[in-house]
Amino acid sequence: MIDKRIATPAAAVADICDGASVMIGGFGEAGSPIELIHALIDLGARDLTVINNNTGNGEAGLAALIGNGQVRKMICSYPRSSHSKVFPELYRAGKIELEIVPQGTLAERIRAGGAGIPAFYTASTVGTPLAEGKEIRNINGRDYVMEYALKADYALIKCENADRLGNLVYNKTARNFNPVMCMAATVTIVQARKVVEVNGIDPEHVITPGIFVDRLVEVTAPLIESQLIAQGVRYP
Amino acid sequence: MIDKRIATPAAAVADICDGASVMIGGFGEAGSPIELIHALIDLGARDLTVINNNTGNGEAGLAALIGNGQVRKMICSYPRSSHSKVFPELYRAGKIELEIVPQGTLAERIRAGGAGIPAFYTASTVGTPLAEGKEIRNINGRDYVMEYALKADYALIKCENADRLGNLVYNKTARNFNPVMCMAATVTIVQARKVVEVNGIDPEHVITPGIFVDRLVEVTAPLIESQLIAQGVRYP
Amino acid sequence: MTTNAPQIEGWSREQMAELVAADIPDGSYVNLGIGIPELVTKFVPDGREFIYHTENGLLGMGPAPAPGYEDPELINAGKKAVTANPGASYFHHADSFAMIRGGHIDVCVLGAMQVSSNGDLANWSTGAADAIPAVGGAMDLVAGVKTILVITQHTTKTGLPKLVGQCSYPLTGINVVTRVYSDLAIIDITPDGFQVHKLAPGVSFKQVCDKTDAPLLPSKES
Amino acid sequence: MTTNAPQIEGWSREQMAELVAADIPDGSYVNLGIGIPELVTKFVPDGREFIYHTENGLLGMGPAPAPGYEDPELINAGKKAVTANPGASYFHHADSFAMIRGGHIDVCVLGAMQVSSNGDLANWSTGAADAIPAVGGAMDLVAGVKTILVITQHTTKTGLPKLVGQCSYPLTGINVVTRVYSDLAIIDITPDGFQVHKLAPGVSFKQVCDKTDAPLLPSKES
Repeated sequence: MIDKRIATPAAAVADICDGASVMIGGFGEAGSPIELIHALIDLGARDLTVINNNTGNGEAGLAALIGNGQVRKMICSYPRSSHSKVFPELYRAGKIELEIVPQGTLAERIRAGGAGIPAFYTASTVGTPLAEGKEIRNINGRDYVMEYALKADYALIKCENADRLGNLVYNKTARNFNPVMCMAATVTIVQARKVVEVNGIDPEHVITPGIFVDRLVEVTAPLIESQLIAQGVRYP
Repeated sequence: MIDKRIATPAAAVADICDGASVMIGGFGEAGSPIELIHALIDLGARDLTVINNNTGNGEAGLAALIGNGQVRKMICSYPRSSHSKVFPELYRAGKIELEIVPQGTLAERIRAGGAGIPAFYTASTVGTPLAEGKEIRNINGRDYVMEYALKADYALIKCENADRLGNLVYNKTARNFNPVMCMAATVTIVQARKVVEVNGIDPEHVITPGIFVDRLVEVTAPLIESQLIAQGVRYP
Repeated sequence: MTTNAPQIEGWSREQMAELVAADIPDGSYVNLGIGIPELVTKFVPDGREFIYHTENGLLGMGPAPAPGYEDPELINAGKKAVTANPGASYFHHADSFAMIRGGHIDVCVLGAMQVSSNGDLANWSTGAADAIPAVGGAMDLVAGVKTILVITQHTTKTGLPKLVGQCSYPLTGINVVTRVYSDLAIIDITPDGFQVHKLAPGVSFKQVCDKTDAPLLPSKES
Repeated sequence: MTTNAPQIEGWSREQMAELVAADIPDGSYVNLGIGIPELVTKFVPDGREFIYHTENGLLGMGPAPAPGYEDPELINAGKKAVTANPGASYFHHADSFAMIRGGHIDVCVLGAMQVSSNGDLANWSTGAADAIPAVGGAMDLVAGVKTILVITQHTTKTGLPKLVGQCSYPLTGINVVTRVYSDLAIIDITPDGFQVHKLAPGVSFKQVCDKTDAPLLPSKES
């Protein structure tokens, strides 16, 4: 019987090695897999390349992973936000690398990675500094930039409900980058608020089919980033 | 108030001109918008380029449109099937053009058309006759073919439920090409088995958001192709 | 061009937003940037319905929820709590930017640091050495949305023109802006450069010229 | 190579399918071509669970429905009525081929017209002048699925070898086939060419060589 459930976040992330590339779902706090990130902090793997739209807020979750010195490089679209201070300090100190990718190009590069499309063209960034050094191609009279697919060794994902086969549904705008990251990682690790029976998700409503999921942990009452910030919580 | 409903299939397709390109959803009979196709036959627009995975069955629906001499060119992956005879006859007589595209490349070209990706690379067809004349590019040690996006003037779509904003859900494997074709056409025309209230589809379950839909016709008891074939029905 | 002249009383932020809203056709799919653009939702003309897209995966975005009803997983691109209107839909980021990149969003209203007379927009970075670059979805929006409207003060807080012959800040996109709504005037980007469409009450063409660092054509009606 | 020799009694279609099923690991995501490959579902070894993908948009495909329970909108890639198992999911064609092209499907079992000793597959067209080309999803499957297994009679109905040095029919893909299950033998595609993995009972290595139009290496065990 196929059963992708694993007992704890610690066991689910246990094989992430130094130097691994890790996609982390979420846009701001929506869909951010905090418990998996904290398990990765406990594990201590270093020299990571992390792909996320942002760089975390406050001093828990992704910000804590960065603050703990485990991230060598961030690939993201927007490393600033009202509550982000950990990344800016490290960046200004030259202690972390940054690759800025426009949000739509980031999403599409990840989708391409998952869909077996090694490269594609987009009009985004044409004529801007972010297109420098990239191949420009004129197609039907308009210039486009060539962008390469983005894949990762692991993806850390948060969803709402899941079944043992790895079928997932999300909560509202917590969907964001999670479904495409599930597709683009060699090993996709998911925390679900609830694991339901195998026929508990209507086949018409599945957002991430189980084929894209490798490991599944139930985290019934996940931490909420904005509450952690309000409470000044610092992990670990 | 936004209301994309139109009273009849005839009114919904009335502006399709000679020479138009028309994507037609469906895979075999699943998701095939027969009533919209029949309205297009009644309308009589000719010299059409039609994009569909197949070329129709029996002598109703897409097969009837082709048999009626309205289609100049088919773009499809599989123009043969157990009940297709109209297309093979015209093709062997040199009366219709054919562009063969592998099924996955066809779906991805249409998705690219809808997503503003003018071209992409895929490993499908490398080393085969279908790659002849196409640009080959080696990316990370593997050869890929460059493929261009596919768009159309119109898309004819069948869905299960819809609301007046054009949000759609489908029935099982009737989904197939319909959602990506909704994205890739200038004017997307949908026949729905049922039009429901605006809050009648859960926002988590919407498959095609209304932004991709222009016109909507309720067809409560659509014809079923396999029954038409069994009954020997010939349209018109 | 003067940078030390006394402040001219033009349109307020709300009036600028109202002018933008008046120009958006009924039934439009609209994406609003953070800041003044968000005010547009307050001025939708009677009888019109706009559907708001937020690039983090929601079409049919509604207003902020009542206090206490926030869902930390129902937010907009500015990461503020929002609601979903009837007929809304959720989708993932790749699908969301397919809407943007594929030209399905009708109107995007953005703020600006600089706009050039050929429609180039700079709104993401000062290019300063210590600045942390952060682009978000702006480059995708300007490249993909059919009509890009800019809503901005005519000059910076220190009085420097934002409408310029050529942007000195790093670009967000080239030839993308259709029209600029400033506190002093509505200005079109035309093949001949900036052209006044409408002046704010009590503001003269010369006053706008003085605060614009590029040639400015008068309104066709004037 | 002999084309007129008397028929050799090898494995039946069912036995070939059973041999394929025995080689597929538990928990695999499997796509089955039309014809003999479909028989694989009947021989899943005890204790193993396969999840079937059909490229027209269903993961978790189940067996044919009982007569009278067919839904014309629940079909497989061969356009036959099927069912959906518990834990199934529906998706559109672009997502379905993202699974294929992205390397997420573990095993695809296909029929063949010809397989070459370097793993090229021809299974979509004879290339005849009056043939109507029809490729379907075969080229995407062979390019994207991790392991391509071929199940086929060793020779054509007229006795011509299907395992050849170089395919004469138009190719479906190059260097894609891992292993061939014929009525006479299981044959691996190795860097050195065709190599027998297992002979059918009562079939000799020489008999297989005679019906193969390329050099054939004996089984390592023999």
